Amino acid sequence: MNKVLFFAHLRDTVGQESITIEAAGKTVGQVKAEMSEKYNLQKLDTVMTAVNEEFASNDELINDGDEIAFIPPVSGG
Amino acid sequence: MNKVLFFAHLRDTVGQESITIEAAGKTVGQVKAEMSEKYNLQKLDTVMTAVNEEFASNDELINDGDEIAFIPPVSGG
Amino acid sequence: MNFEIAKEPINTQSVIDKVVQREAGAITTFIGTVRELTKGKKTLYLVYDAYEPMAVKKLEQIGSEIETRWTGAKVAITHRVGKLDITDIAVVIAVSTPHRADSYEANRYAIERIKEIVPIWKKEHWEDGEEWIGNQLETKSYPTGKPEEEDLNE
Amino acid sequence: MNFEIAKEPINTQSVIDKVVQREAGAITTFIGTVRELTKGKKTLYLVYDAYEPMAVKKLEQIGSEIETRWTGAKVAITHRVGKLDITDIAVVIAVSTPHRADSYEANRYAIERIKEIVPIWKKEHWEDGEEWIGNQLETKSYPTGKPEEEDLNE
Repeated sequence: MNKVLFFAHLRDTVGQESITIEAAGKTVGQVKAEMSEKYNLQKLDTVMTAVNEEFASNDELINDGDEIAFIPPVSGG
Repeated sequence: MNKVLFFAHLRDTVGQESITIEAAGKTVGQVKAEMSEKYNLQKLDTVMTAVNEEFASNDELINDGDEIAFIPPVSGG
Repeated sequence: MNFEIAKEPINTQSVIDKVVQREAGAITTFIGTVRELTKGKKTLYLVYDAYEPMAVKKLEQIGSEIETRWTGAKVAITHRVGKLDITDIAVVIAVSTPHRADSYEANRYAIERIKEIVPIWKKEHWEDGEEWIGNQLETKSYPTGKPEEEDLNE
Repeated sequence: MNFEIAKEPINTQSVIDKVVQREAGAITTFIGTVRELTKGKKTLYLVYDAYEPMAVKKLEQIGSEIETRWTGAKVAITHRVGKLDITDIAVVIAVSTPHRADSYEANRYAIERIKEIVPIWKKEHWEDGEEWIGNQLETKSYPTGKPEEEDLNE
Protein backbone atom coordinates (compact mmCIF):
# COMPACT_ATOMS: atom_id res chain seq x y z
CA MET A 1 0.00 0.00 0.00
CA ASN A 2 1.14 3.54 -0.69
CA LYS A 3 0.02 6.78 0.83
CA VAL A 4 -0.26 9.66 -1.65
CA LEU A 5 -0.20 13.21 -0.28
CA PHE A 6 -1.61 16.31 -1.96
CA PHE A 7 -0.74 19.91 -1.14
CA ALA A 8 -1.94 23.43 -1.92
CA HIS A 9 -4.21 23.66 -4.98
CA LEU A 10 -3.89 19.94 -5.63
CA ARG A 11 -5.40 19.25 -2.24
CA ASP A 12 -8.27 21.63 -3.00
CA THR A 13 -8.90 19.89 -6.34
CA VAL A 14 -8.65 16.36 -4.97
CA GLY A 15 -10.63 17.31 -1.91
CA GLN A 16 -8.48 15.13 0.36
CA GLU A 17 -5.12 15.52 2.08
CA SER A 18 -4.12 11.99 1.18
CA ILE A 19 -5.36 8.78 -0.36
CA THR A 20 -4.07 5.23 -0.24
CA ILE A 21 -3.34 3.32 -3.42
CA GLU A 22 -1.47 0.25 -4.60
CA ALA A 23 1.52 1.59 -6.53
CA ALA A 24 4.35 -0.89 -5.95
CA GLY A 25 6.15 -1.61 -9.22
CA LYS A 26 4.85 1.48 -10.96
CA THR A 27 6.97 4.50 -11.78
CA VAL A 28 6.43 7.94 -10.32
CA GLY A 29 5.40 9.09 -13.79
CA GLN A 30 2.75 6.40 -14.08
CA VAL A 31 1.25 7.27 -10.69
CA LYS A 32 1.28 10.92 -11.65
CA ALA A 33 -0.57 10.18 -14.88
CA GLU A 34 -3.16 8.06 -13.08
CA MET A 35 -3.80 10.77 -10.49
CA SER A 36 -4.01 13.38 -13.21
CA GLU A 37 -6.69 11.39 -15.01
CA LYS A 38 -8.63 10.37 -11.92
CA TYR A 39 -8.83 13.89 -10.43
CA ASN A 40 -8.50 15.93 -13.62
CA LEU A 41 -5.37 17.66 -12.29
CA GLN A 42 -4.00 20.51 -14.41
CA LYS A 43 -0.46 21.62 -15.19
CA LEU A 44 1.13 18.50 -13.75
CA ASP A 45 4.37 19.30 -15.58
CA THR A 46 4.94 22.01 -12.97
CA VAL A 47 4.36 19.57 -10.12
CA MET A 48 7.28 17.79 -8.52
CA THR A 49 7.04 14.46 -6.79
CA ALA A 50 8.64 13.30 -3.58
CA VAL A 51 9.05 9.69 -2.56
CA ASN A 52 9.70 9.21 1.14
CA GLU A 53 10.28 12.95 1.56
CA GLU A 54 12.90 13.23 -1.18
CA PHE A 55 12.42 14.58 -4.70
CA ALA A 56 12.09 11.75 -7.21
CA SER A 57 12.32 11.55 -11.00
CA ASN A 58 9.39 10.41 -13.08
CA ASP A 59 11.21 7.17 -13.89
CA GLU A 60 11.78 6.17 -10.28
CA LEU A 61 10.12 2.89 -9.26
CA ILE A 62 7.75 2.85 -6.30
CA ASN A 63 8.15 0.20 -3.62
CA ASP A 64 5.45 -1.04 -1.32
CA GLY A 65 5.10 1.28 1.64
CA ASP A 66 6.69 4.29 -0.07
CA GLU A 67 5.03 7.60 0.72
CA ILE A 68 4.37 9.61 -2.41
CA ALA A 69 3.78 13.37 -2.32
CA PHE A 70 2.85 15.73 -5.12
CA ILE A 71 4.62 19.06 -4.68
CA PRO A 72 3.19 21.99 -6.64
CA PRO A 73 5.49 24.98 -7.20
CA VAL A 74 6.47 26.09 -3.72
CA SER A 75 5.91 29.59 -2.33
CA GLY A 76 7.54 29.71 1.07
CA GLY A 77 9.71 32.55 2.29
CA MET B 1 38.30 80.44 20.66
CA ASN B 2 38.12 77.03 19.03
CA LYS B 3 37.93 73.61 20.57
CA VAL B 4 40.02 70.97 18.80
CA LEU B 5 39.11 67.31 19.37
CA PHE B 6 41.39 64.33 18.93
CA PHE B 7 40.34 60.71 18.54
CA ALA B 8 41.85 57.23 18.53
CA HIS B 9 45.62 57.17 18.01
CA LEU B 10 45.76 60.95 17.68
CA ARG B 11 44.33 61.26 21.19
CA ASP B 12 46.96 58.87 22.50
CA THR B 13 49.72 60.86 20.81
CA VAL B 14 48.46 64.25 21.92
CA GLY B 15 47.66 62.95 25.38
CA GLN B 16 44.46 65.00 25.56
CA GLU B 17 40.91 64.60 24.32
CA SER B 18 40.74 68.23 23.31
CA ILE B 19 42.57 71.50 23.43
CA THR B 20 41.48 75.09 22.92
CA ILE B 21 43.19 77.30 20.38
CA GLU B 22 42.63 80.54 18.51
CA ALA B 23 41.97 79.49 14.92
CA ALA B 24 39.51 82.06 13.52
CA GLY B 25 40.62 83.14 10.04
CA LYS B 26 42.87 80.18 9.48
CA THR B 27 42.08 77.33 7.12
CA VAL B 28 41.53 73.75 8.18
CA GLY B 29 44.77 72.88 6.44
CA GLN B 30 46.72 75.48 8.40
CA VAL B 31 45.38 74.25 11.72
CA LYS B 32 46.17 70.68 10.70
CA ALA B 33 49.75 71.64 9.87
CA GLU B 34 50.17 73.47 13.18
CA MET B 35 48.84 70.51 15.16
CA SER B 36 51.04 68.16 13.19
CA GLU B 37 54.12 70.18 14.05
CA LYS B 38 53.21 70.83 17.67
CA TYR B 39 52.43 67.19 18.53
CA ASN B 40 54.54 65.47 15.92
CA LEU B 41 51.49 63.77 14.41
CA GLN B 42 52.16 61.20 11.67
CA LYS B 43 50.31 60.34 8.47
CA LEU B 44 48.07 63.36 8.62
CA ASP B 45 47.14 62.86 4.95
CA THR B 46 44.96 59.95 6.09
CA VAL B 47 43.25 62.09 8.70
CA MET B 48 39.99 63.82 7.87
CA THR B 49 38.78 66.99 9.55
CA ALA B 50 35.34 67.91 10.72
CA VAL B 51 34.18 71.43 11.48
CA ASN B 52 31.05 71.57 13.60
CA GLU B 53 30.47 67.85 13.12
CA GLU B 54 30.64 67.95 9.34
CA PHE B 55 33.55 66.92 7.12
CA ALA B 56 35.49 69.94 5.89
CA SER B 57 38.04 70.50 3.15
CA ASN B 58 41.54 71.69 3.92
CA ASP B 59 40.77 75.06 2.35
CA GLU B 60 37.73 75.77 4.53
CA LEU B 61 38.03 78.86 6.74
CA ILE B 62 37.56 78.52 10.50
CA ASN B 63 35.24 80.93 12.30
CA ASP B 64 35.40 81.85 15.95
CA GLY B 65 33.60 79.22 18.01
CA ASP B 66 33.82 76.46 15.40
CA GLU B 67 34.56 73.03 16.83
CA ILE B 68 37.34 71.28 14.94
CA ALA B 69 37.81 67.52 15.09
CA PHE B 70 40.55 65.38 13.60
CA ILE B 71 39.13 62.12 12.33
CA PRO B 72 41.63 59.31 11.73
CA PRO B 73 40.54 56.48 9.41
CA VAL B 74 37.41 55.10 11.00
CA SER B 75 36.93 51.48 12.03
CA GLY B 76 33.37 51.10 13.19
CA GLY B 77 31.08 48.27 12.24
CA MET C 1 17.26 22.10 16.10
CA ASN C 2 18.52 24.80 13.79
CA PHE C 3 15.87 24.11 11.14
CA GLU C 4 12.25 24.27 12.15
CA ILE C 5 8.68 24.62 11.00
CA ALA C 6 6.80 26.64 13.62
CA LYS C 7 3.09 26.80 14.32
CA GLU C 8 3.51 29.72 16.72
CA PRO C 9 4.97 33.20 16.11
CA ILE C 10 8.72 33.12 15.51
CA ASN C 11 11.02 34.70 18.06
CA THR C 12 13.71 36.26 15.88
CA GLN C 13 16.24 36.51 18.70
CA SER C 14 16.02 32.78 19.44
CA VAL C 15 16.90 32.03 15.80
CA ILE C 16 19.84 34.45 15.94
CA ASP C 17 21.08 32.89 19.17
CA LYS C 18 21.56 29.56 17.40
CA VAL C 19 24.27 30.93 15.10
CA VAL C 20 26.35 32.91 17.60
CA GLN C 21 29.96 31.71 17.47
CA ARG C 22 33.32 33.05 18.60
CA GLU C 23 34.64 32.78 15.05
CA ALA C 24 31.91 35.02 13.63
CA GLY C 25 32.33 38.69 12.88
CA ALA C 26 28.99 38.98 11.15
CA ILE C 27 25.48 37.67 11.57
CA THR C 28 22.87 38.50 8.97
CA THR C 29 19.22 37.79 9.37
CA PHE C 30 16.46 37.79 6.81
CA ILE C 31 12.97 38.26 8.17
CA GLY C 32 10.21 37.66 5.68
CA THR C 33 7.09 39.57 6.69
CA VAL C 34 3.59 39.63 5.30
CA ARG C 35 3.29 42.67 3.05
CA GLU C 36 -0.05 44.39 2.68
CA LEU C 37 0.20 45.24 -1.02
CA THR C 38 1.38 43.03 -3.84
CA LYS C 39 1.07 44.57 -7.30
CA GLY C 40 -1.46 47.02 -5.94
CA LYS C 41 -3.71 44.31 -4.55
CA LYS C 42 -4.49 44.35 -0.84
CA THR C 43 -3.77 41.18 1.07
CA LEU C 44 -5.98 40.52 4.11
CA TYR C 45 -3.98 37.61 5.45
CA LEU C 46 -1.97 34.60 4.35
CA VAL C 47 -2.13 30.94 5.21
CA TYR C 48 1.05 28.91 4.96
CA ASP C 49 1.00 25.15 4.68
CA ALA C 50 3.95 22.77 4.58
CA TYR C 51 4.82 19.15 4.01
CA GLU C 52 6.44 19.37 7.37
CA PRO C 53 8.91 16.49 7.69
CA MET C 54 10.19 17.06 4.17
CA ALA C 55 10.32 20.83 4.67
CA VAL C 56 12.56 20.37 7.71
CA LYS C 57 14.82 18.03 5.74
CA LYS C 58 15.07 20.52 2.89
CA LEU C 59 15.89 23.37 5.28
CA GLU C 60 18.62 21.17 6.74
CA GLN C 61 19.88 20.50 3.24
CA ILE C 62 20.09 24.23 2.55
CA GLY C 63 22.06 24.62 5.77
CA SER C 64 24.51 21.91 4.67
CA GLU C 65 24.87 23.46 1.24
CA ILE C 66 25.75 26.80 2.83
CA GLU C 67 28.19 25.33 5.33
CA THR C 68 29.94 23.56 2.46
CA ARG C 69 30.03 26.59 0.21
CA TRP C 70 30.90 29.27 2.79
CA THR C 71 33.59 28.07 5.17
CA GLY C 72 32.83 28.68 8.80
CA ALA C 73 29.18 29.58 8.18
CA LYS C 74 26.55 28.60 10.71
CA VAL C 75 22.86 28.65 9.71
CA ALA C 76 19.46 28.54 11.39
CA ILE C 77 16.09 28.82 9.69
CA THR C 78 12.58 28.79 11.10
CA HIS C 79 9.54 28.96 8.83
CA ARG C 80 6.06 29.60 10.15
CA VAL C 81 2.89 27.83 9.05
CA GLY C 82 -0.76 28.69 9.66
CA LYS C 83 -2.59 32.00 9.39
CA LEU C 84 -0.46 35.14 9.26
CA ASP C 85 -1.59 38.75 9.38
CA ILE C 86 0.07 41.77 7.78
CA THR C 87 3.59 42.38 9.25
CA ASP C 88 3.66 38.89 10.80
CA ILE C 89 6.88 36.97 10.32
CA ALA C 90 6.80 34.08 7.85
CA VAL C 91 10.46 33.12 7.95
CA VAL C 92 13.66 33.98 9.81
CA ILE C 93 17.03 33.04 8.37
CA ALA C 94 20.14 33.67 10.46
CA VAL C 95 23.65 33.14 9.11
CA SER C 96 26.92 33.80 10.89
CA THR C 97 30.30 33.86 9.16
CA PRO C 98 33.77 35.12 9.96
CA HIS C 99 33.51 37.91 7.36
CA ARG C 100 30.54 40.03 6.39
CA ALA C 101 30.42 39.57 2.61
CA ASP C 102 29.89 35.82 3.05
CA SER C 103 27.16 36.41 5.55
CA TYR C 104 25.07 38.49 3.13
CA GLU C 105 25.66 36.12 0.23
CA ALA C 106 24.93 32.95 2.16
CA ASN C 107 21.78 34.44 3.63
CA ARG C 108 20.54 35.49 0.21
CA TYR C 109 21.30 32.01 -1.08
CA ALA C 110 19.14 30.53 1.68
CA ILE C 111 16.01 32.52 0.84
CA GLU C 112 16.34 31.88 -2.89
CA ARG C 113 16.81 28.18 -2.21
CA ILE C 114 13.77 28.08 0.09
CA LYS C 115 11.69 29.43 -2.76
CA GLU C 116 13.04 26.63 -4.91
CA ILE C 117 12.99 23.37 -3.00
CA VAL C 118 11.23 23.64 0.35
CA PRO C 119 7.68 22.25 0.27
CA ILE C 120 5.85 25.21 1.78
CA TRP C 121 2.95 27.00 0.13
CA LYS C 122 1.13 30.20 0.81
CA LYS C 123 -2.48 31.00 0.12
CA GLU C 124 -3.24 34.67 -0.31
CA HIS C 125 -6.56 35.95 0.93
CA TRP C 126 -7.91 39.16 -0.60
CA GLU C 127 -11.24 40.85 -0.18
CA ASP C 128 -12.46 39.30 -3.42
CA GLY C 129 -10.98 35.84 -3.22
CA GLU C 130 -8.14 33.56 -2.34
CA GLU C 131 -5.47 31.63 -4.17
CA TRP C 132 -2.58 29.27 -3.59
CA ILE C 133 0.52 31.07 -4.81
CA GLY C 134 2.98 29.02 -6.77
CA ASN C 135 5.51 29.99 -9.34
CA GLN C 136 3.52 33.10 -10.28
CA LEU C 137 4.79 33.41 -13.81
CA GLU C 138 4.07 29.74 -14.46
CA THR C 139 7.20 29.62 -16.53
CA LYS C 140 8.75 26.78 -14.62
CA SER C 141 8.26 23.14 -15.38
CA TYR C 142 10.02 20.04 -14.17
CA PRO C 143 10.36 17.68 -17.13
CA THR C 144 12.02 15.02 -14.99
CA GLY C 145 9.61 15.62 -12.14
CA LYS C 146 12.19 17.13 -9.81
CA PRO C 147 14.15 20.38 -9.53
CA GLU C 148 17.44 20.48 -11.36
CA GLU C 149 20.68 22.04 -10.22
CA GLU C 150 20.43 24.80 -12.82
CA ASP C 151 17.09 25.93 -11.42
CA LEU C 152 19.18 27.67 -8.82
CA ASN C 153 21.11 29.85 -11.18
CA GLU C 154 18.35 31.71 -12.94
CA MET D 1 15.53 57.71 17.33
CA ASN D 2 16.40 55.28 14.56
CA PHE D 3 20.12 56.11 14.69
CA GLU D 4 21.92 55.71 17.97
CA ILE D 5 25.25 55.32 19.70
CA ALA D 6 24.76 52.99 22.68
CA LYS D 7 26.86 52.60 25.80
CA GLU D 8 24.95 49.50 26.90
CA PRO D 9 24.50 46.15 25.09
CA ILE D 10 22.31 46.44 21.99
CA ASN D 11 18.94 44.72 21.97
CA THR D 12 18.68 43.48 18.39
CA GLN D 13 14.91 43.08 18.51
CA SER D 14 14.40 46.70 19.51
CA VAL D 15 16.36 47.83 16.43
CA ILE D 16 14.31 45.53 14.20
CA ASP D 17 11.08 46.83 15.70
CA LYS D 18 11.89 50.33 14.43
CA VAL D 19 11.69 49.29 10.78
CA VAL D 20 8.54 47.17 10.82
CA GLN D 21 6.06 48.50 8.25
CA ARG D 22 2.97 47.19 6.49
CA GLU D 23 4.59 47.86 3.12
CA ALA D 24 7.60 45.65 3.91
CA GLY D 25 7.97 42.09 2.75
CA ALA D 26 11.56 41.83 3.91
CA ILE D 27 13.64 42.95 6.83
CA THR D 28 17.36 42.27 6.83
CA THR D 29 19.59 42.80 9.81
CA PHE D 30 23.33 42.92 10.01
CA ILE D 31 24.80 42.19 13.41
CA GLY D 32 28.50 42.91 13.71
CA THR D 33 30.01 40.78 16.46
CA VAL D 34 33.45 40.71 18.01
CA ARG D 35 35.41 37.88 16.39
CA GLU D 36 38.05 36.05 18.38
CA LEU D 37 40.56 35.56 15.57
CA THR D 38 41.70 38.07 12.98
CA LYS D 39 44.42 36.84 10.65
CA GLY D 40 45.32 34.16 13.19
CA LYS D 41 45.77 36.65 16.01
CA LYS D 42 43.66 36.24 19.13
CA THR D 43 41.65 39.24 20.24
CA LEU D 44 40.98 39.50 23.99
CA TYR D 45 38.51 42.36 23.74
CA LEU D 46 37.81 45.55 21.81
CA VAL D 47 37.16 49.11 22.87
CA TYR D 48 35.06 51.28 20.59
CA ASP D 49 35.15 55.05 20.81
CA ALA D 50 33.07 57.54 18.85
CA TYR D 51 32.75 61.24 18.16
CA GLU D 52 29.21 60.77 19.29
CA PRO D 53 27.16 63.72 18.01
CA MET D 54 28.82 63.54 14.61
CA ALA D 55 28.51 59.73 14.52
CA VAL D 56 24.76 60.01 15.06
CA LYS D 57 24.52 62.61 12.29
CA LYS D 58 26.48 60.41 9.90
CA LEU D 59 24.30 57.39 10.70
CA GLU D 60 21.27 59.55 9.96
CA GLN D 61 22.87 60.60 6.70
CA ILE D 62 23.36 56.95 5.71
CA GLY D 63 19.70 56.35 6.50
CA SER D 64 18.68 59.24 4.24
CA GLU D 65 20.94 58.02 1.46
CA ILE D 66 19.32 54.60 1.62
CA GLU D 67 15.78 55.92 1.74
CA THR D 68 16.54 58.02 -1.34
CA ARG D 69 18.19 55.21 -3.24
CA TRP D 70 15.85 52.34 -2.34
CA THR D 71 12.23 53.42 -2.52
CA GLY D 72 10.19 52.44 0.50
CA ALA D 73 13.19 51.47 2.59
CA LYS D 74 13.17 52.11 6.32
CA VAL D 75 16.45 52.01 8.26
CA ALA D 76 17.60 51.82 11.89
CA ILE D 77 21.20 51.57 13.09
CA THR D 78 22.61 51.32 16.59
CA HIS D 79 26.36 51.23 17.18
CA ARG D 80 27.86 50.33 20.53
CA VAL D 81 30.79 52.06 22.21
CA GLY D 82 32.93 50.98 25.17
CA LYS D 83 34.54 47.64 26.00
CA LEU D 84 33.26 44.62 24.08
CA ASP D 85 34.09 40.98 24.64
CA ILE D 86 34.18 38.19 22.06
CA THR D 87 30.72 37.61 20.48
CA ASP D 88 29.42 40.93 21.85
CA ILE D 89 27.46 43.02 19.37
CA ALA D 90 29.18 46.12 17.99
CA VAL D 91 26.51 47.22 15.54
CA VAL D 92 23.00 46.31 14.45
CA ILE D 93 21.64 47.53 11.10
CA ALA D 94 18.00 46.83 10.27
CA VAL D 95 16.50 47.62 6.87
CA SER D 96 12.98 46.93 5.69
CA THR D 97 11.87 47.16 2.07
CA PRO D 98 8.93 45.96 0.01
CA HIS D 99 11.10 43.41 -1.84
CA ARG D 100 13.95 41.28 -0.59
CA ALA D 101 16.72 42.09 -3.05
CA ASP D 102 16.63 45.74 -2.04
CA SER D 103 16.76 44.82 1.60
CA TYR D 104 20.02 42.91 1.23
CA GLU D 105 21.60 45.55 -0.97
CA ALA D 106 20.60 48.49 1.17
CA ASN D 107 21.80 46.75 4.30
CA ARG D 108 25.16 45.98 2.73
CA TYR D 109 25.43 49.58 1.62
CA ALA D 110 24.89 50.72 5.21
CA ILE D 111 27.74 48.69 6.70
CA GLU D 112 30.15 49.69 3.94
CA ARG D 113 29.20 53.32 4.41
CA ILE D 114 29.66 53.09 8.19
CA LYS D 115 33.21 51.93 7.59
CA GLU D 116 33.70 54.96 5.38
CA ILE D 117 32.26 58.02 7.04
CA VAL D 118 31.07 57.37 10.60
CA PRO D 119 33.55 58.63 13.23
CA ILE D 120 33.85 55.45 15.30
CA TRP D 121 37.12 53.70 16.09
CA LYS D 122 38.02 50.37 17.56
CA LYS D 123 41.06 49.51 19.61
CA GLU D 124 42.00 45.85 19.51
CA HIS D 125 43.49 44.33 22.62
CA TRP D 126 45.64 41.23 22.23
CA GLU D 127 47.74 39.35 24.78
CA ASP D 128 50.84 41.15 23.55
CA GLY D 129 49.54 44.63 22.96
CA GLU D 130 46.83 46.94 21.73
CA GLU D 131 46.24 49.14 18.72
CA TRP D 132 43.71 51.54 17.27
CA ILE D 133 42.51 50.01 14.04
CA GLY D 134 42.12 52.31 11.10
CA ASN D 135 42.28 51.71 7.43
CA GLN D 136 44.50 48.66 7.95
CA LEU D 137 46.17 48.73 4.58
CA GLU D 138 46.97 52.42 4.97
CA THR D 139 46.26 52.83 1.32
CA LYS D 140 43.69 55.52 1.75
CA SER D 141 44.43 59.18 1.91
CA TYR D 142 42.26 62.25 1.79
CA PRO D 143 44.03 64.87 -0.27
CA THR D 144 41.27 67.41 0.27
CA GLY D 145 40.90 66.45 3.91
CA LYS D 146 37.50 64.85 3.51
CA PRO D 147 36.03 61.69 1.99
CA GLU D 148 35.05 61.88 -1.64
CA GLU D 149 32.02 60.37 -3.32
CA GLU D 150 34.13 57.87 -5.20
CA ASP D 151 35.52 56.45 -1.98
CA LEU D 152 32.26 54.58 -1.84
CA ASN D 153 32.69 52.72 -5.07
CA GLU D 154 35.96 50.97 -4.46
